[in-house]
Amino acid sequence: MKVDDTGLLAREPDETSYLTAGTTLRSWLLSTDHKRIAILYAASITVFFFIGGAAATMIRLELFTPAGDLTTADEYNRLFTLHGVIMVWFFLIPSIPGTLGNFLLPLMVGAKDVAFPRLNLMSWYLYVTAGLFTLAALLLGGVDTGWTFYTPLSTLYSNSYVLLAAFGIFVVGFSSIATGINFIATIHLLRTKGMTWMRLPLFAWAMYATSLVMVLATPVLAMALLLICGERLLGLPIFDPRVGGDPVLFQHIFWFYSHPAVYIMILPAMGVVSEIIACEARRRVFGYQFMVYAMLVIAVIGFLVWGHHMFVAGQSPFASMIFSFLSFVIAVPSAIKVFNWTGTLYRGRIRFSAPMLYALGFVGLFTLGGLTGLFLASIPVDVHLSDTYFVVAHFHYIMVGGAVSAFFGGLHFWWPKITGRLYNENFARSAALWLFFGFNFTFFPQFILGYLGMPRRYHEYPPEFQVWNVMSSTGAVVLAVGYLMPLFYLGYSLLHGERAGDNPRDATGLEWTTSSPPPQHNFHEPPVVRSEPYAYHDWDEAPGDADETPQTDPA
Amino acid sequence: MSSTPILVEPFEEPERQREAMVFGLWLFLATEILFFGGFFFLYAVARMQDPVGFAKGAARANLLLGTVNTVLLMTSSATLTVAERAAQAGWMRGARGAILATLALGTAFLAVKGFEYREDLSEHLFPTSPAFPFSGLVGATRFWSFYWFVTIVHAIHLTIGLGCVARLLRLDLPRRWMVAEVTTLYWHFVDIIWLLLWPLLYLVGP
Amino acid sequence: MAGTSEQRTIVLGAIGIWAALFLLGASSLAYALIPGLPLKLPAALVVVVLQAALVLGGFMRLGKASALVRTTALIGIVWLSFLFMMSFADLWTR
Amino acid sequence: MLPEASTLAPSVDRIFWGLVGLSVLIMAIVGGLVFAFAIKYRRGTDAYRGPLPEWMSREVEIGWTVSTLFVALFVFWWAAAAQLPHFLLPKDALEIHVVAKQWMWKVQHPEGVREIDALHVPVGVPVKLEMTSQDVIHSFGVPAFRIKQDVLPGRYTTTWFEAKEVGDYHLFCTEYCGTDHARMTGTITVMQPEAYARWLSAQPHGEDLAGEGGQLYTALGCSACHGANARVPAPSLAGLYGSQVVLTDGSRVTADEDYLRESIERPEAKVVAGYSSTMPAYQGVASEEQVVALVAYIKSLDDRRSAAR
Repeated sequence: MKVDDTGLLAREPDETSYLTAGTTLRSWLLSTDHKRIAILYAASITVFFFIGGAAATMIRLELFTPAGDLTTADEYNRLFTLHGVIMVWFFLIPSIPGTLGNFLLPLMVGAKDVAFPRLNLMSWYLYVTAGLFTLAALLLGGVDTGWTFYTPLSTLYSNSYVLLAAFGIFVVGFSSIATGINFIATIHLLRTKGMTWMRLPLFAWAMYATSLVMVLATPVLAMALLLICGERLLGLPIFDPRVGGDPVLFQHIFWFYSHPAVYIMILPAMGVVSEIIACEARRRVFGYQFMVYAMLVIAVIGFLVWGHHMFVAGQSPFASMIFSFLSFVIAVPSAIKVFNWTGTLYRGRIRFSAPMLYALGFVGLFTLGGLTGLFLASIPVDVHLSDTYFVVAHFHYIMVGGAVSAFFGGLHFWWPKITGRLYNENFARSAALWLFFGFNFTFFPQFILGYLGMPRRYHEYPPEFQVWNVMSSTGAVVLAVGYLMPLFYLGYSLLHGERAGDNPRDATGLEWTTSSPPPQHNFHEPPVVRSEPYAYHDWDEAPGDADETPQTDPA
Repeated sequence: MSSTPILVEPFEEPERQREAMVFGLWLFLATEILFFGGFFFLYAVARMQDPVGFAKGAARANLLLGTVNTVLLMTSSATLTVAERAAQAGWMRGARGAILATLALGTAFLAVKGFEYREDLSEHLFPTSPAFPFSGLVGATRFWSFYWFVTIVHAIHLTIGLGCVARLLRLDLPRRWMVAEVTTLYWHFVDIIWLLLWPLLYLVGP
Repeated sequence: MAGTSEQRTIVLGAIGIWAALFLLGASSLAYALIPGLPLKLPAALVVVVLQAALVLGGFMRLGKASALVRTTALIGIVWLSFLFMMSFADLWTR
Repeated sequence: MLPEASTLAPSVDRIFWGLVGLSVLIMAIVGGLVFAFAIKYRRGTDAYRGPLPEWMSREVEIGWTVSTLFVALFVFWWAAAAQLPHFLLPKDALEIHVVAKQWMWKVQHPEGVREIDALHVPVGVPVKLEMTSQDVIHSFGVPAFRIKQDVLPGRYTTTWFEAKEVGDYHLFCTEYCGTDHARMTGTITVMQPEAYARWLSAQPHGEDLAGEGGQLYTALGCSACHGANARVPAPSLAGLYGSQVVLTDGSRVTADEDYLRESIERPEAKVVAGYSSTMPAYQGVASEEQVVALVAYIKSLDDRRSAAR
């Protein structure tokens, strides 16, 4: 213990903190410590986020004017394919599970590590290998099929590096599966004494639901992509319409994965937001059990709604009706979650910290994203809107406004735990507000564009759409600047930030009972859980006193 | 009795570790079911579209070699089961012998498959071959696409399985028989897939 | 060291299951090769299901596994049925 | 604002704006509550903060679950009910054939007039589009009509509209189809029926579609076997369209456009009971447009026979 220059009592990083337990490159690259793997993931997804973001910026710059003057059609097609592929598989899907999930899940359930630490390391290597394949495809000249790889464009007509990219995604799928298996096994078998299912933090539940989807959806994508590889590499005509192949079948197996994949992105975000809101509002999560069941229901029904991507694809009206119906049904658990987050604020003692701003932003943006989902679940409206900018805006509200906001919120929330240092709260709050503003500025006009009929994936467009495109592109510049801001103040915090205490947020979870940053083996003694996850009880303590019961204490 | 099993981080008791390994492997097998399931789905649709063409194509598949392979794989599953149970019971001579037998049978499967491929190719039974006997025939062409695709994917699975089984020989089996147990599970799964492929590729009648 | 009786149980058990698998396979082959019999594909698939059950129960000891493991084994099949059901809901009504 | 230029458009817009209203309402509720709570319960206020009674969270929870379920099912019913009539294709519609290719729309009127990246239609007449693609998936989307339908290779897809207002409207390819996807656009020109008739007669007329098919029928050698005097055993095509055909394996199919097309391109796929598969495959021999014409001719055989009766 020593008094640092701020005059506060702060602990030097533990001798055996996971950060100091070895400083060689080898000790990082061959570490099986879930916390180090989380850091490896964090570094690599950041790289991919900025690659994908650069592509997005180029796309929006091109769309400032109706003519295709900044890029050629081919370059534009390669840019949006790159943006989609990178953002979906190399950023969004591994983002929260790979970083926060890996770091926090074992801590939250009171385990020393995930169930299969070496598999966990392998998952990162698979991710990196896959990333290299995909980047190779990019450097050699790109891929122009869109992230959906629809046949027969991808198999017979595209003259680009489809094989490399498809193989890259095939490999990254295994990384996802490995993470999923690890998390499910960890939650089932490594919960510490007293950590019953109904005492699991919602983030752990979110990881459980996400992992289910990862494990059960990804292999079908793997098969779809492998068939594309087989068709391109060996010429086996599997989807070839000339021998009776049905392009709609590819869409079925593609969306069997790719719709649940949306839930791989949003369920972890829901978990993060639940943690942040409960802690920052100093309030027990409203309807904890409903929150749990809602996530599980989303994970299961999420598998039965993929056909709403195919209302105009030549699917039978009967199937469209069923898929439409189930898509409306899945809106219910999502709505339950939104209401419960709102309800959690009731009678709280709310701190407007940066993570809380991200979380509240998430609630608004996710709600709008979800509501616009109802438009796309209604067949007649979807026929008009599908493949227009309305769809683009809708899924960006879910994936950027939802998943990315939550990722940033979670990153800030657990930053003191992960790095052992505090960041500048004012900078962080400004960045959160800036991003919220920039996001809406970018994507709200796209709803209007979509209703007016502007198709997506157009690098040229009729001039009457220009007003809204200029708005959206201007917003994108604001957003791009916003995403650079955390790099600076978080980078500064990493090197010069004030030391954080063990539990700077006065939170209840097991992860906060360890030192910051946590020791290599997480807990010196296996912790024993004696109470529910969100025992914040503001009313029986005078302000200023501890108003939370850690999970290790009896309620 | 067998000696104390080796514990791997983060486990503290052997029973828990074994449960986790078996559970983890079954989770993986669930993904494999869905992986091959995607294939079987496409196969089912294609076959329903043109059952006659499928049968025409399948008539040229080498039933003898396919059946020999089925028996080889079935037998290898039995020998690997012996190996696993012997390891668990501490009967190391038996375990080693059975593992070697499994390796021999698995390799024989791949060798037979190789012969079969050579024969298929010499008969131009590859959809892109210029002399493909069924060119223009929808069902038969798709049958042969599926045949090549799935047998190659299965052979890759089997090769990985051979690697895993071979690794058992280098392990301290009396203390790590759990590894043998999960390896066996994977091997049996690859066997079941073949048991399903055999009628779908070789016994296709009109 | 394990006694010989235990060794014999191990080997004989495996041989027993192997023999059952072999006989099932042979019956499948015979049924497929005899011309004129109806429902060849369903018959072959029934045999495969029986064989798979033998491998799962006898070799993989699914029957003795924990409820968790048995559920996991089932879940793959259930999710696969989602793919088949929903896709065929489209294909059969086009 | 986007014109409502088809009979379908108002019903789509009704649901669209209804959903906008619902969204505004829910956003107002959620946003309003978040703001109100954020202000009232911010740190430092002396608002009451006691525990919630157990029953409260349960009742509230069940309440909003049931009410959102009700709203969701209501919207489903509303949208589905509006869609059902559009699933039924109108009888006696003007039938236009569309062949899509990278990156062009080829359109053919029943009278044989062809257009590229343009479609002229009369106002107030239901128009049915029979579409297929020569290469990849495209999509025929007309925002002003609120219609959109993917155009698939190897299959026919159909959609229809009835234009309500004279004018020029955008036609977009709305399924990404490769390099010049953004240039695969066209114009739908809606005209008064008289103007349409004048326009039609001013166009260079080919043979009408069925007539063109009739010439191909001889030129490609179809008549040599399927003709009335052919000596090779081949099924007669008169009255085939729309009938039930029994195949060699005993199953029955309806002889629709897809069947006719498949049987021209890949005759061995579905062989009529009692015949052997001796017909050569026309895939790659007959172009997509020629197949369209042949199918039109075979369909017309049906018409002529029933007219003769």
